[in-house]
This record gives sequence, structure tokens and C-alpha cells, in this order.
Amino acid sequence: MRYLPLTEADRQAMLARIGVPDVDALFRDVPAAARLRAPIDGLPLHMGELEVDRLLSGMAAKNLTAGSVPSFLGAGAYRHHVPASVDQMLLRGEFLTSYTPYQPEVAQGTLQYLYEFQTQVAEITGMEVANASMYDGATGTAEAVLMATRLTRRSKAVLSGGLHPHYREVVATTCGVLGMEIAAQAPDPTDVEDLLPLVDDATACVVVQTPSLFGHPRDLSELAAACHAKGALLIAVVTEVVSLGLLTPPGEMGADIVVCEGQSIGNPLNFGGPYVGLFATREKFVRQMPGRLCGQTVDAEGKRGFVLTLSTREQHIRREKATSNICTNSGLCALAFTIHMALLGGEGFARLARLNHAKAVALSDRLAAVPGVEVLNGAFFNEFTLRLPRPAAPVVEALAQRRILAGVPVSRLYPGEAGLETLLLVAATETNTEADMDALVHGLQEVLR
Amino acid sequence: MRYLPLTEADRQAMLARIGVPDVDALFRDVPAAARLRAPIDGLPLHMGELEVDRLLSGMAAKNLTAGSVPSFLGAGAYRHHVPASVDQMLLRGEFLTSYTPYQPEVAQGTLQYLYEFQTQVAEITGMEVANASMYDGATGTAEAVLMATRLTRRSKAVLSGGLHPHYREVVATTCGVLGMEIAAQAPDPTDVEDLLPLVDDATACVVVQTPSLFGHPRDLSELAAACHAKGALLIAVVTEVVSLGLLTPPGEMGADIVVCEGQSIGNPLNFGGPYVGLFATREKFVRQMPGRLCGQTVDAEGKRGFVLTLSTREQHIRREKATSNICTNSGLCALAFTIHMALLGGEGFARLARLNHAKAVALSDRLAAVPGVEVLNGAFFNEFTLRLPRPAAPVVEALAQRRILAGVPVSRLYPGEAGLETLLLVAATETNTEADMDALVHGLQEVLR
Amino acid sequence: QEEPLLFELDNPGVCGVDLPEPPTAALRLGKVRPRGNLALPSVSEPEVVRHYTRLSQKNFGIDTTMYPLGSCTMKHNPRLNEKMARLPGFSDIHPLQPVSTVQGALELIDLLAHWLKTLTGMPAVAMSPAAGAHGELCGLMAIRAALAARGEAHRRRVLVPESAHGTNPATAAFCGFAVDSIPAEDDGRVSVEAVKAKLGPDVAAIMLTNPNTCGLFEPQIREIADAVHAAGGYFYCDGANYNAIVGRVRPADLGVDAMHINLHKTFSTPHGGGGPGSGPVVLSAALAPFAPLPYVVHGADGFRLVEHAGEAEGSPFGRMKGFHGQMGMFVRALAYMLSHGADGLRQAASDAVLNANYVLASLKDVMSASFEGPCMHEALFDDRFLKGTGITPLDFAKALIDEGFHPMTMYFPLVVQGALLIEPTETESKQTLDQFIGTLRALAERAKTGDEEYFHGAPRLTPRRRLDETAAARKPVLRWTRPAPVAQAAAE
Amino acid sequence: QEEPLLFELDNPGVCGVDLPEPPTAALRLGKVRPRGNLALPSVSEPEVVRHYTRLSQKNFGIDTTMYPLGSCTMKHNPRLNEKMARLPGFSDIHPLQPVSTVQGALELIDLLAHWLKTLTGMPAVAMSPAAGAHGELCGLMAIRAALAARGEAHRRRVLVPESAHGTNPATAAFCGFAVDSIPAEDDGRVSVEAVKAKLGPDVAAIMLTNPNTCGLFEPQIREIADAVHAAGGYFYCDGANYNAIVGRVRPADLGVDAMHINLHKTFSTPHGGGGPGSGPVVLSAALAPFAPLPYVVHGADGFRLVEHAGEAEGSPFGRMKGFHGQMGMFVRALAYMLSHGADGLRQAASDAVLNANYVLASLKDVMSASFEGPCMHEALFDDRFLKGTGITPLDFAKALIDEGFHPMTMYFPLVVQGALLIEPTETESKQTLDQFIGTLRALAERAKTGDEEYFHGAPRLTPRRRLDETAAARKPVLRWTRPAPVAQAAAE
Repeated sequence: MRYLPLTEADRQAMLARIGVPDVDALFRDVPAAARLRAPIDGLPLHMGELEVDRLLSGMAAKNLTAGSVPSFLGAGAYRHHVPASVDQMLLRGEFLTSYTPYQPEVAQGTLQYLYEFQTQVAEITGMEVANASMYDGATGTAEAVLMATRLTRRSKAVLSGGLHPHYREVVATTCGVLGMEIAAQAPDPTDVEDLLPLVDDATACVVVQTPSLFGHPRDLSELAAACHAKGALLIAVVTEVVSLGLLTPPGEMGADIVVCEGQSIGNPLNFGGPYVGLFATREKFVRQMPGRLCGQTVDAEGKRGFVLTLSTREQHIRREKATSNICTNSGLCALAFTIHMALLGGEGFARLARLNHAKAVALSDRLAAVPGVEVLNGAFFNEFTLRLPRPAAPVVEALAQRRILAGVPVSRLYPGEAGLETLLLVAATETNTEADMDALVHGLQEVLR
Repeated sequence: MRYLPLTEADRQAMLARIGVPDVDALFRDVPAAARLRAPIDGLPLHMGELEVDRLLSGMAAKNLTAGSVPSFLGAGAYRHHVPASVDQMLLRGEFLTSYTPYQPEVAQGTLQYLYEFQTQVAEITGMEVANASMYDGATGTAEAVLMATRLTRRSKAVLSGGLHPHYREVVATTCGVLGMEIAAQAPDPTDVEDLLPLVDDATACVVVQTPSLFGHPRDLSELAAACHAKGALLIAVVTEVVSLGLLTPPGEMGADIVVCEGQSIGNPLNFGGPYVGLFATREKFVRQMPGRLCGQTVDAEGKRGFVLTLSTREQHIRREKATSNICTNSGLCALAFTIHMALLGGEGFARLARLNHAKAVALSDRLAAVPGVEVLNGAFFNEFTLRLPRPAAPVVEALAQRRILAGVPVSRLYPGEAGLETLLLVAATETNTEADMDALVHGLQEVLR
Repeated sequence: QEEPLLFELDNPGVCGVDLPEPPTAALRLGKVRPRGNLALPSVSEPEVVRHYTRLSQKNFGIDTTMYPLGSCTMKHNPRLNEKMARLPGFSDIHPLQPVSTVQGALELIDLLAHWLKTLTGMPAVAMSPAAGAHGELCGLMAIRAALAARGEAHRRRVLVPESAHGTNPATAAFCGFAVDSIPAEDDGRVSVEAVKAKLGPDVAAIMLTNPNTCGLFEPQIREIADAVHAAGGYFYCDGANYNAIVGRVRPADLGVDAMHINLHKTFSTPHGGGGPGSGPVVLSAALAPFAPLPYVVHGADGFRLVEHAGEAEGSPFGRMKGFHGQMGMFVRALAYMLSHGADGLRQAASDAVLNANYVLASLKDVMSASFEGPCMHEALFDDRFLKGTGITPLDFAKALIDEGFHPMTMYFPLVVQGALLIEPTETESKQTLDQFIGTLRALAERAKTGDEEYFHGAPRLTPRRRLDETAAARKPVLRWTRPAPVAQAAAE
Repeated sequence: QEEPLLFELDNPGVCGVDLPEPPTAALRLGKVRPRGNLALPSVSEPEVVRHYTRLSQKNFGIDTTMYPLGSCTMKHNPRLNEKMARLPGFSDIHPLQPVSTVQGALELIDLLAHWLKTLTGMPAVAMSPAAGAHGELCGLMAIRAALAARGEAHRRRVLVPESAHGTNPATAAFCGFAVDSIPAEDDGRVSVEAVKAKLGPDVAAIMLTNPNTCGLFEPQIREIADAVHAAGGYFYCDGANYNAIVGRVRPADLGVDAMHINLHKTFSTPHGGGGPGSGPVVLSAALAPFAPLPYVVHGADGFRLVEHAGEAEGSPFGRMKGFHGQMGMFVRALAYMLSHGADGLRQAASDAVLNANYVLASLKDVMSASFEGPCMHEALFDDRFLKGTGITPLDFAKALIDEGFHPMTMYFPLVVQGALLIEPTETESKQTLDQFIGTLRALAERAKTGDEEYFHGAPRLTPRRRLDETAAARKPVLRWTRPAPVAQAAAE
């Protein structure tokens, strides 16, 4: 047992000091009927590293890795190149094996990067303050809705039809139990919805994703004004955070809360998790914000230092009156985000965004030329929607058999919805080559033939 | 240029302080005819990480990795399982990006592990002292021969026919220029050579590998006695250091210098390098030892600490009178070795060795049953020699086409030598599974059919 | 050397990545304008690497020292698990790839679920919760859905012992329940009588931590479970302390209806300075039909993901997060479980309990143990031994830092005055425990000699001395802003 | 906390690896007995990880601070290179696999060779030397072989300037040559006259470092090369300082016959606390035929390895090490080169020289610069500015440690009294250089005030103060041995 440092001799010596004959005696409070006398049946005994490696590597080998084939999947998770130094820093034991920085004297490393992270998030979203991360974009969105209800003391949320359905479902699940009214709009592949008429005096918030699920960048200014006129808040959701390197940030368009899925920067696809939710808002709302906050202060010698702050919002202090029940968040993913963003800087982040956009422009033009294929978007960032001449899911499956990951069929997210089954979401990032695009175009031509 | 922190503005400010108009002015001592005015032609311009990754990954993908197929290659380089924690420790910047520990106050980490490494090497070889590493086993062997000539003031070296031919050639190259007489014996696949008659009053040393190239463990006691009777030294070479977990170490059989290739512990195959040479000897010979030595001492406050010591043997102090010209050695590979050995401990190292031997025993029995195949070894550690009914190299090539790496044909090492061309060296380690062995046995049966 | 903020390293013109210049083509952004300023600092790769390396050096971690934070289970994080999680076959697959291309990933989730169900004896597990508190939410939502299905949506009261983690009441409130506190007994346990006194037709559930936050196994747990069930409520068990009993007790045998499992505690996925975690929830047969989406099923032609209510057999209460759960954490936890095996997991729990009891037995003569032993995997002390010294538990804990140890948890659980909660975990050696014990004994002796100044001034050897948390909260500074430019020298 | 020796963590019965129990079968070891005792300590994985993590924390590295060791080229080591070297396609291939299965590896070696040859303008390169000194040996052996082929084996004298690295004379001696020193001129250069004075029919070669160890480019290098060639000798160039001139000068254009390239200096493969390095040697047409085995050739059907003299076209002088060279270092160096490109390599050299001159210009008023600038990539000072202070260069350098910087190289080159050799490299920012300069200025001022005690006592903030090297050498303790057991307590 390579992880266990006690020997039998140690155990005997320790039991002697404790004054019990054996370890079983320490479990005397366990009801006798529930005590197990031996290792649980039906599970294997301990294995060496080589054996575990072999077993798990075998499972891993059964998956088609996105990086090994032309891959164009998005819909809330994006494959970007992460510099090698990012992961190496994460693996430093002082970061990896530390706890939430409740003891600031021995956690200034974590605290300082969280402070830097908060600043970066506030900057890219165009907001005043940001927290130290949420689980992911979807849970962050639900928290934003709850925050809006606390701030407005209203209980209706209007959800755009361009909001990722996972986010929509998490909002419905989380806010539904509190009796909120969730006015979720129908999916909006062609960017025609008008949310203004839905904003009324009962509305706590309107939630809009930009670019939308279908890839449409949304100008939020008018909607923000309408919300504010009615005393509602505008929550902007960004699932592809790289878009903030090119598009006017929601904060500059009047959003009150901005939630992003931060995975694209610093974090691999990971089959959906762990990811990192970014959460930013106006300074005046900060005491209703969920999640951890790191703040600047001074130490006993007057030196600048950092601590977790405004903990009275949090469950470990405030218990049932907390702004959220969140405790563990996404610290290490936030570290990955902040290191990658540090490497990019403003110039690199903007260039990365332009590169993504340029790839998508090139790809959309090429796909639009495939017979039978229609590009629904006049505008997009790095992802757009195709209408195929037949249901998208089997086409995607056929392309997967040719080792091309063509994109996400909308029916995967909205199964059985008429009018959506022929739609395909296609994303391009800086990792896609010309050869990748050739493969997709030719593959699609063949499959549609 | 992501690695270069100077901006153009920085450069101009710095040039201003220096008082020159441009960087070219700093190169004024370069003969004008030799000055290049622009980047060198014929080489590409700088690339991003993604592009470099793609290019090199493409080359890597053209190789058949040993771990992806049944693999039985040895002959001086062995595939063992290295625990994941080893590499993670190597990647810590404080180890990875530090220099030779000439400034001990800021290098106690390196110095302490070198001291621990020296102790481990001395222990497993059964010797009194060891140095802080050599480039590899082959160069260490040449250094050992030179050391023996310094100690004995004689110039003849007898090399066993079981010595790896690369080692033999490095000794010949290195010692040949100094006019030494190298009495290299013919390859000895059946372990019949008798070196005793070759030891005479002119002999500086006898060099014997155990287990030999062909896999035969060698009892050195008698030979050691004979050497010592004639005033010669016995140099034992171990190319598979895992064998020292099971076999009586050379030090206990009377060897005066023990040189090992340490790759097997902690280090991947790396297509042959970097590896790590282990070098151990008797305490009385230490001042003629090549390479760095770390020693214990105390600091100004009397605390135990470590320093590089006996530097008067070394080139940076002693210049042309140094015991060797070696400067950079294999520090990081030595660190890998010492961490892996720390994880193994005595019990784990012994068990690893027994496991290797058991695998080889099982494999040899199975291969001996293949029609036409003869196992030459009655005794071995984890590698043995097969005689095939026809030349081994094409058989190995045919098996490689079936994605089986069957072993090393002796003709790869001794091309064109009659009597050796049908011989095949086959090694088994703890990484070989039953399925691997099945594949080899059946593959060999088919190819030989 | 002081480490500046990243923003203070800004040097416009350098960049830590090299990206090709995008082709100049017309932007297709519709009505949204390209953004203007983007005030992020420009820093080269060498500087970035050094910045984060230096920052890391200001942290303690398990890798650097014993980290006996009670309730946090700071055990060794094997690097094998990190290596496995980074296999491209797990890390480089998209959550919405065709399921035919991710069969290995679904197999892994299914196998991990099998381990969790087998270890706990429970018939079902919801894998998607992202952390412990998220798992609590999952459990309470399943309870809510089950109550609604029974037509008993009026049950809105959730019983929570005073000693509970803050997440318990917070989650119950987050889920729309009213929280009703159960007082702790003098012996640190919850009594069946106290629970019964609170039961009624409006009770939805009890949330009970076991082993509890005082480090004690609740001896009446089975009776409590029975009483709650008899009253029509469900038993939610907070599994934060599951590390003490893995392989020694199956929660199913204690009457548990739902329990989250902190993979990052019990099964050693790294805490990472605050996450990510993973909090799968095992569910009883009564709650299983309400498990959230998505989940993995094994059909005739391989593994399949049920992602939508329409495809589900039961009545899932909904979706808790984007995609399918914390895959990266699943891989790590499974690697840990396979490495330990059924035997090793039981041994780990036994050693965790043994280590805590050893600490308790070795210190109870100089520090005030809150309860008689044996304890489970945590040893709880209170501040009686500091009485009259002028030294607070905080002072005492901070003094540990200068001795090279991370402090224990302080002031939690709340039911004990000036609590000091020590969780050594099973991956500390006796040698380290003896050093730790010796250090604590010396500090306790020193405290009793009245060396108040020493403790108030601790720590002294850290990059920062004690930080002013009050000032931080009073006027929060939550982000860096560019300092106003210094006025040009008047001389000009 | 003090970190014990690994051996002091020994706890027999634990083990940091889990290996299956081998089947019990009769051993087949022949006459060799199984070994008895194996006194290696038993330590669990968590303890091993913590041990090495803590040890690492006692080191300075480039990742933690500026490391301006002259002659060592301590530049940033990109993690991309580490990642590339660990690709299984490079790290998990056996050196004796059929060459048909390692075409990508041979292609990489060939491509790296192409870069080295193109950058230096030389027609051939020997890839197998394992480090700089090993490369020197390779070069001198090629020269020896070439002389022998010319029938001039009697040429046994090698000229080496006094300022040379110790490896130069050591290598020449190691290779059987007699070393003859060339004095340095007052301006730190080697003069063609001094060389000519030493030339004769017994001269085999000159070994010249350029830029030299005083940080200066040898302006008469072309004349020296011509003189040596005219006298029938070869010009070996020590390439340790190649970083200053990559992409700005091609050694071929200076008349070089052989030059090793420290991939671990110029091309940033990590020094790793003392290696491994890699020292390929570029060779002129005169020496190319004598290049050692093995080498890669590109044939009609792909890449091929020439491993034996019988297969070679030229007259290889032999084999220098096992297998084919430092593949792991090749991958890293090529990743570095590709990342920089022809433009970036030239820029890196330019910045390295700029940084050194900036340091020189910024300090020459408070520290004594040994030579007038401009320098190349190193700034050389001597101890004249410390005259009369009682403070030695060593004291001065050690004081830098407490300011968070690694010391510069001291007492080398030998031709300068009390040398302080500073090589900032191109990967230090102006901000860091300014801090470094400010620190050195302050220290220099302090030294001049006569605060001798401060400098003699430095460093104070390190895990260890100054270590007694004399005691270590007088009675060497080179390994741990188990302390004699303490006698059992008399009371028993």
C-alpha cells in the first residue's frame, strides 16, 4: 500500500498509547449490525501503479480524442491550445495540494492569483468586480438569477431563446424549487427574438447569451436600457470567453451581471468538467454576490497582502442566510485561466479572438458552398449554425465514422423539436488547420451526396 | 517572441544608457566580413507553440512506441515502469532550472539528493563510495579503465567478450588515444571465456559485465582474486541495474570499481539518452575517481549541510591535471534514479528484481518450446539469448511489421560476425504481460514457419 | 524578494504567446462593435513562469507539510491520478461528441458509479454534482421531488444539527426549505430523543453528518433514521467525513437515503486551493427515480447517456450543471480507488481513525479534549486549556505555522467553545505525527507559561504576518486598478 | 522545518511502490548467489513526494530568480520543450528498435543537425557527445584522427589560452595532447602574435573560446585561424559562449574547424542541477570524414543509422558513448529553435548581448569593469572596487543571495584578479535587470562604507549559512552510514 505510511509495528505502538487492543475498538460507536468485518465484496484488491495505468489507459484509448481528428465542436465547450507552462504550474504541489486559503499567512500564493484572476475577469467582461470562480457557466447563471431576485425582490426571470439549454435547465432546476417564474423563450436559431416586450415590473432579470447558442453576437444596449427602465437586471452569459477578446464586452453594453464559462482559457475539454464559471458584476451589488472573494489588505507590518473577504455572505459564516451554498469552487481551473490569460495579455487575447473569428469566417464561406448547406448566421464569432438538407445527427454520426467531429447537432440539445433537427452547430478555433477544414468540407459533401 | 521580455522601447532605452546607436555597434569586434546582416537563410521564422507542437508531434507519431506493443528489447536499455511522481518532481523548477550546485547555500536541495544518490549507488553495488553520476554506463566504463591506469600505472585493459560492444568501443576510442593496450575478447554468447590466463603483471584492469551482454550472470570472486594477485583491478559493469536487486553485488565479489547504466531506474528509454552512469569504488581510490562528489559538512552555525567536494580532482580547478574532463553530468537523470529508488526502497527493489527474473524465466520456457528456437542460457537475470534457425535481423523486422518488438539481433551490435547472426537477445521486465508473451511466442512461430 | 502583482509586470509590446497574424478579412460581428481597450498586462513567458512559481512558494500544501485541517481531509494526492486525468483520451474529448466516440469515458463513469454504490451499499448514484455543497443540493432536490411525487410538497422543514457544516443549512435554504436546528448533546452527539422532539408532518428530511463534525460517530444513527422514516421524512447524510468509515460501514446499512461523497476529500482528488471538487450523491431506492440528468446507462450496444427527461425511465428532478459532471475528478478518484482496492480503502479509513486517536491520546493531558475518545478521523479540542492565558485558539493555531505545520481548523464546529479540530488523515506517518504532537505539546506548555506575546505575534516566518481581515471587509478592494499617474516632476 | 535524509525516514514495512508478488519459481542465476542485505530505506509515496518537494525548496532556479552565472547561460527553460521530450514517440522508443520503426526519431536528429549546420555554416556535425566537455573530446579526437590520416601524428601540442574553461586543458590532456598556455593580453584578448609565437610543426590545434571567457569577442580570430591553419594545425572553438552570436556570425566564417555547441546553454535544455547536457560538434570539411559513430543518413528509403565503421563512408574515429546521443535533449533544443526561428535566434543573441552591456554600463561607475565595453553576453568585473574593504568577491557575491538573486560566477576567468562574471541572458526583462543593478549598486556602496561584518556573514536568509568546504575535503564523508545504535537505556 504505497500511499499508507504506517507499518503494523507503528499501528501496535499507537494502539498501545491509545489504550485499545485493536482498531476495531475505535469503531465501537458503529452499530454492531452495520460493522463490516472484512473488505467489501465485489471490488478488486489493491493494484500497483502499472496495473492502474494499464486499465485506465485502456479505457482512454476507447475514446476518439478531439485533437487527433478534425474537430469542430463547440456549444459551450471549446478546444483551444493551452501553453504547456500552464499545466506545469498547476502541478506544483504548493498550488495543487493546498486548501481554500482560509489561513492567509500560508496562502498568499493562492490569494494573490485569485486577486489577479478577479481583476482579469472584471476587465474582460467590462465589469467592476468579479468573484473567485463558480463551478461552471451554467451554475453561475443560476446563481446570477438568484442574485437578481435578491437584489430586485422579484421572482420572474426571462431567458433568451439563445441561451444554452443546459444553462436554461440548470436555472429552471435551481430557481424552480424556489417558486420562481421562468419565462424561457423558444430556441432562436435565426436571431429574431424580441425580449423587450417581456420585461415588466415583475421581472427580476433577463438572461441573454452572447454570442447565442446559435452563434449570433447580441447587442445588449437597448435591452439593458429597457431592463433598467423597469427595474430589472440584465444578465449576460458568455459561453465562449474568447469572444470577449473581440466583441464589446457586456459590461460596456449595460449588463448588470456577466457570467462566463471560462473553460476556453487554460482548461482542456475534459469531457465537460471540471470547468470554471466566471462571475462579474457592479461594485454596488457585491454584497449580494455568491462565491468567494479575495480582497487586498495589509499585514501586521503594513505590507500589502490578500485575504478572503466579505465572508459574511458565505455559508460557513452565514449558514442558512448565505447568498449561496457554494463552498468548494474551481480554484485550480481559475489558476489555469489566469495563467493562460497572463501569457496572452491584452494583445494576445485580442489576437487569439481575431484568429478564431478569421478561422470561422473562412470555414463558414467554405461550408456555405457545399450543395444543400445553408449558413444561418450573418454574424458570428467562432461558431455558427448550418441548416442541412436532412437531420444533422445521423450526418454527424456518419462523419464520426470517418474520424471527423463535425459539430454539435442541435437535436442533441433539443431532441425532437421540429425545425431544429436539421441544424448543426459548427465551431472553429485557432487549432483548426486548413487540412481540418478540407476534411470537413469534403466529408460533408460525401455524406450529403 | 514569447520568450523575450524586451520591447523595442526597452532596447532603445538600454542602448541610450550604453551610449551606442544600435545593437550592431555592440558587435563591432566581429570581423566585418563575418557579420551577418539579417537572419540566416534557409531556416524558418519563429513559430507559435501550437505549430511547434504539431510539427514535433507529427515526427513522434512516426515512431512505434515500445509501450504500445509487446516489446522485449534490452541490450543495455530497458523499459520499466516509472512511478508518475518521479517525473513530477523532476519538473519542479527548483530542480529543473538550477545549475551545478557550486553555491551550496542556494543548492542544498540538489546537494542533499546527490548525497542520498551516492549512498544508494554505493549500497546497491556493494561498494564504499560512489560519485554523483557520469554520462552513461559506456563512458563511465572508459573512465573506470582510465582510473585503473592511474591507480596501477599500467596500460593494459582486458575486456570480457560479454561486455556490451558499445562499451567496448567507447573504451577503445577513449583509451586508444592514450596508447593503452586494449585486449578485447571475442563475443562470448555461451559464457565459456576464461579471463584468468589473461591477467598478467602489465594488466591495469579486467572489465567484466554481469549479467553479460548475452545475459549470463557472472560470479566474479575468482577473477577478482586473480586480478588482485597480479596487482590489477577488477572493473564490473552492470547494464541492467535492476539485476542488483537480486544478484550478489559486484562489490561483494571483490570488484574494485563498479560501473552501471542506471537508466532502468527512473528513466525512460529516450531512444538511448540521456541516461545516467553510476560509478562506485573503494574509499581508498576516491581521489583518483572522476566526476563530481558531494560530501557532508557543517555550516557557519554548525548545522549539517552538503557541498561539492574533492574538487581538486576536477577540471575547473585542476585543468589539465584533472582526473577527467567531465563537467556537466547527468544530474536530473540521477534525481530520477534516486526518487524511483526512494519509492522502491530495499524491499521494493528486491521485489522488482524478482519480478523481472520471474517474467524472464516464464518467457524463456515458452520460447524454448518454439520449434527451431534454442535458449542459450542456463542462467540469466531478465534477458537471455536465443539461437534462431535463421538470421535474427530479418525475423525481428518481420515481427516489427506485426507490431511486435521481439528483441535485439546480435548482428545489430556485431554486424557480419559469423556465428552471431542467428542470435537474438530477448529481455522481459515487469511491464510485460502474459498477452505480450503470447504475442511474441505466436508471432515467432508464424514468422519461423 | 517581494512578488509584484501581474499587472505591475506589464510591459506593453511583449507577449507570452506567439500567434500567427490572422488574415485581414472583414469582420462579421453584426451589430456588435469590436471592443476597444483591453487593459490586460503584457508579460513574457519567462516572467509568467517565474511569477507563478514564486507565488506558489508562498503557499503551504500537503506536498510541503502536514496540513491537519479538520473537516478537510487533506491527504496525499498521488501524481498517478494527475497523469491519468491528463490522458488525451479523457482530457481531450468534447462533452457533446457522438456517444459512439466516447465509450471509454462512459465506461469509466459507470465503473466509478459501481464503486461508489458498492462501497455505500446504495442502489443509485447521481454523478453530476460539482462539489459537496452541490451534492447536498442534489440530495435535497431529489427529496423535494420525491415528496412532491408523494403529494407531500407541504413538507418544508429540514432538521439540521447545530454542529453541521454551514453548507447544510445554506443548502436547505437554497432549496427552499425552512431550517430547524437540533441542539447537540453534551457528549457531542445528536440524540434520537432530540430528533423525535422535532419530527412532525411538515418535516421533509434530516441532514446529519456522520461521522459528525465533532469527530464522533453518531451511535444512534440507525434509530434516528428509523424515527425520521417513520415520520415520513428522508435521511440526508452529509458525507464530508466519509473518509473515516469507507469499507468499515455501508451508509445503506445506517438507513441513509442520500449522501454526497466529496471525491476531493475521501478519494483524494486535489483541493487545488479551493477546487474543483466533485460531489456524487448516492441515493436509496426511494430517491433513485428522481436522480438528476444526465446519467449513464449500459445498453445492449454499449454505454449511453440519458440527457433529457423524455428519455429517462424515472422522473429526474432536472439538470444541475452543464454537461455530465466533473470527468477530470472522476478519473482521479477511480485511479485512487483502484490503487487502494477494497482492502486498501478499508485500511485507509482504519489508519485515518487510528492517526486521529493517536493524536487525541497523545495530547489530551496538555490540551483540553472536548469529548472522551475514541474519536473517528478527527480529534477535537477546545480552548479550556488556554483559559486565563490571554491566548486564543487563533493565536495558538497561528503559532503552529512557524513550526512548519499548517494550522488545524479553528472555531468549528460551533457547538464547542474555541474548537481546534485536527484531522491528520491516514497519509501521515507516525514519525510526522510524533513531530506534530511534540510541537503541539511544546506550544501548549509555552502557552501555559503565559508567553502571550509570542502567540499574539505569530506567525513570524511567513511572507506575510497576520493580515487585517477587518479592514479588508470594511472597504473591499477586490481588484487591481492602475494607480493614478504620478505628476510630472515640477522641475520640468 | 529541517528535512531529514531519506535514510532517516526509513520505516521498514512500508513501501512506495506496489508490485505483485512474483510467482515462486526456482531461480536461474547459475553460480551467482542471490544477494543478502539491501539496506535501502523504506518510505511511503506521500513521504517521498514531500521529501523531494521540500528539498527542491532549498534551491534557487531560473524559475525562481535571476541566475546570472557567468559562462553558464542560465536562460528560461520553456515547458513546451519538456512536453515535447516526453511525447511517447520520443521518450518511449528503444535505441535498438528496427530503424523502420523509428523514422520520426531519425528525422528529428537529421533536422536538428540541419539547423546546427546552417546556423554555424559548417558542413558536418557529430551529434552523439553528451555534454560540452564530451564535445571537446570529440573535436580533439577528430583532429587527432585527421592528423594521423595526414601522417602527422607527431603533432602533440595543443595551444590553450590562460582564460580558457578548465575543460579545455583537461580535454586536451584526456586526449593525450600536451597543453601549452597562451597568455592573455591586457585587453582580455588573445593576440595573433602570441599565437604565432607558439606555433610550430608539433602543434596539433588551438582551442579558443569565442566569445572568450572575459565576455569579449576575439577580434583577431580570423587571423589566428589563418595562422594556425598555415602552421598545419586545426582550430577548435569552444562554443560555450555561442549564445552571444547565434544568427549574427557563422563560426565557419571565422575559420573554425570544430566547435561544440552546448544545447543546454545556447538552446536552453535545462541544466537540471548538473545535467544532462548535450554537446554536438560541428566540423569543417577537413574534419568531417573523421566524425564518430553513429550518425544518421538519409537514403532513398528513409533515414538510416550508420553504427559501424564498416558501413561508414569516411573514417570515423570511433564511438563516444552508448547508443546515439542525447535524444531527449535533441527534442528540447529543436523545440527551442523552431519556436525562435532564424529571426528569434538572432534576436535572442542580440538581446543577450544588449542585456550584458546594459549591466556593464549601469555598474561600471561603482564596480570595477575589467575591460572597456562593449562586451558580448557577459559583463566582467574584478575586485579592484573592493580594495581595502576587507570584503572578497566571494563575500560580495554571497550577499546577493539575501537579496534574492543567485550569485554571479566568481574567480573565473583566472586571468582577472577576483573576477565577477555576470551573464544575464536574454530572458531577463529590463525591470528585473534594473532591480539587479539597483541591488548591486547598493551592495557596492555598502561595501565601500566598510560594512565588512555584513558581507562576511552573508548569506543569512538561506536554509544553510556558509558551508565549510575545507572540512568537507579534509575528511570526506561521501555517503550516509547508519549511526551506531544508542546503548539501551541503563534503567532496563
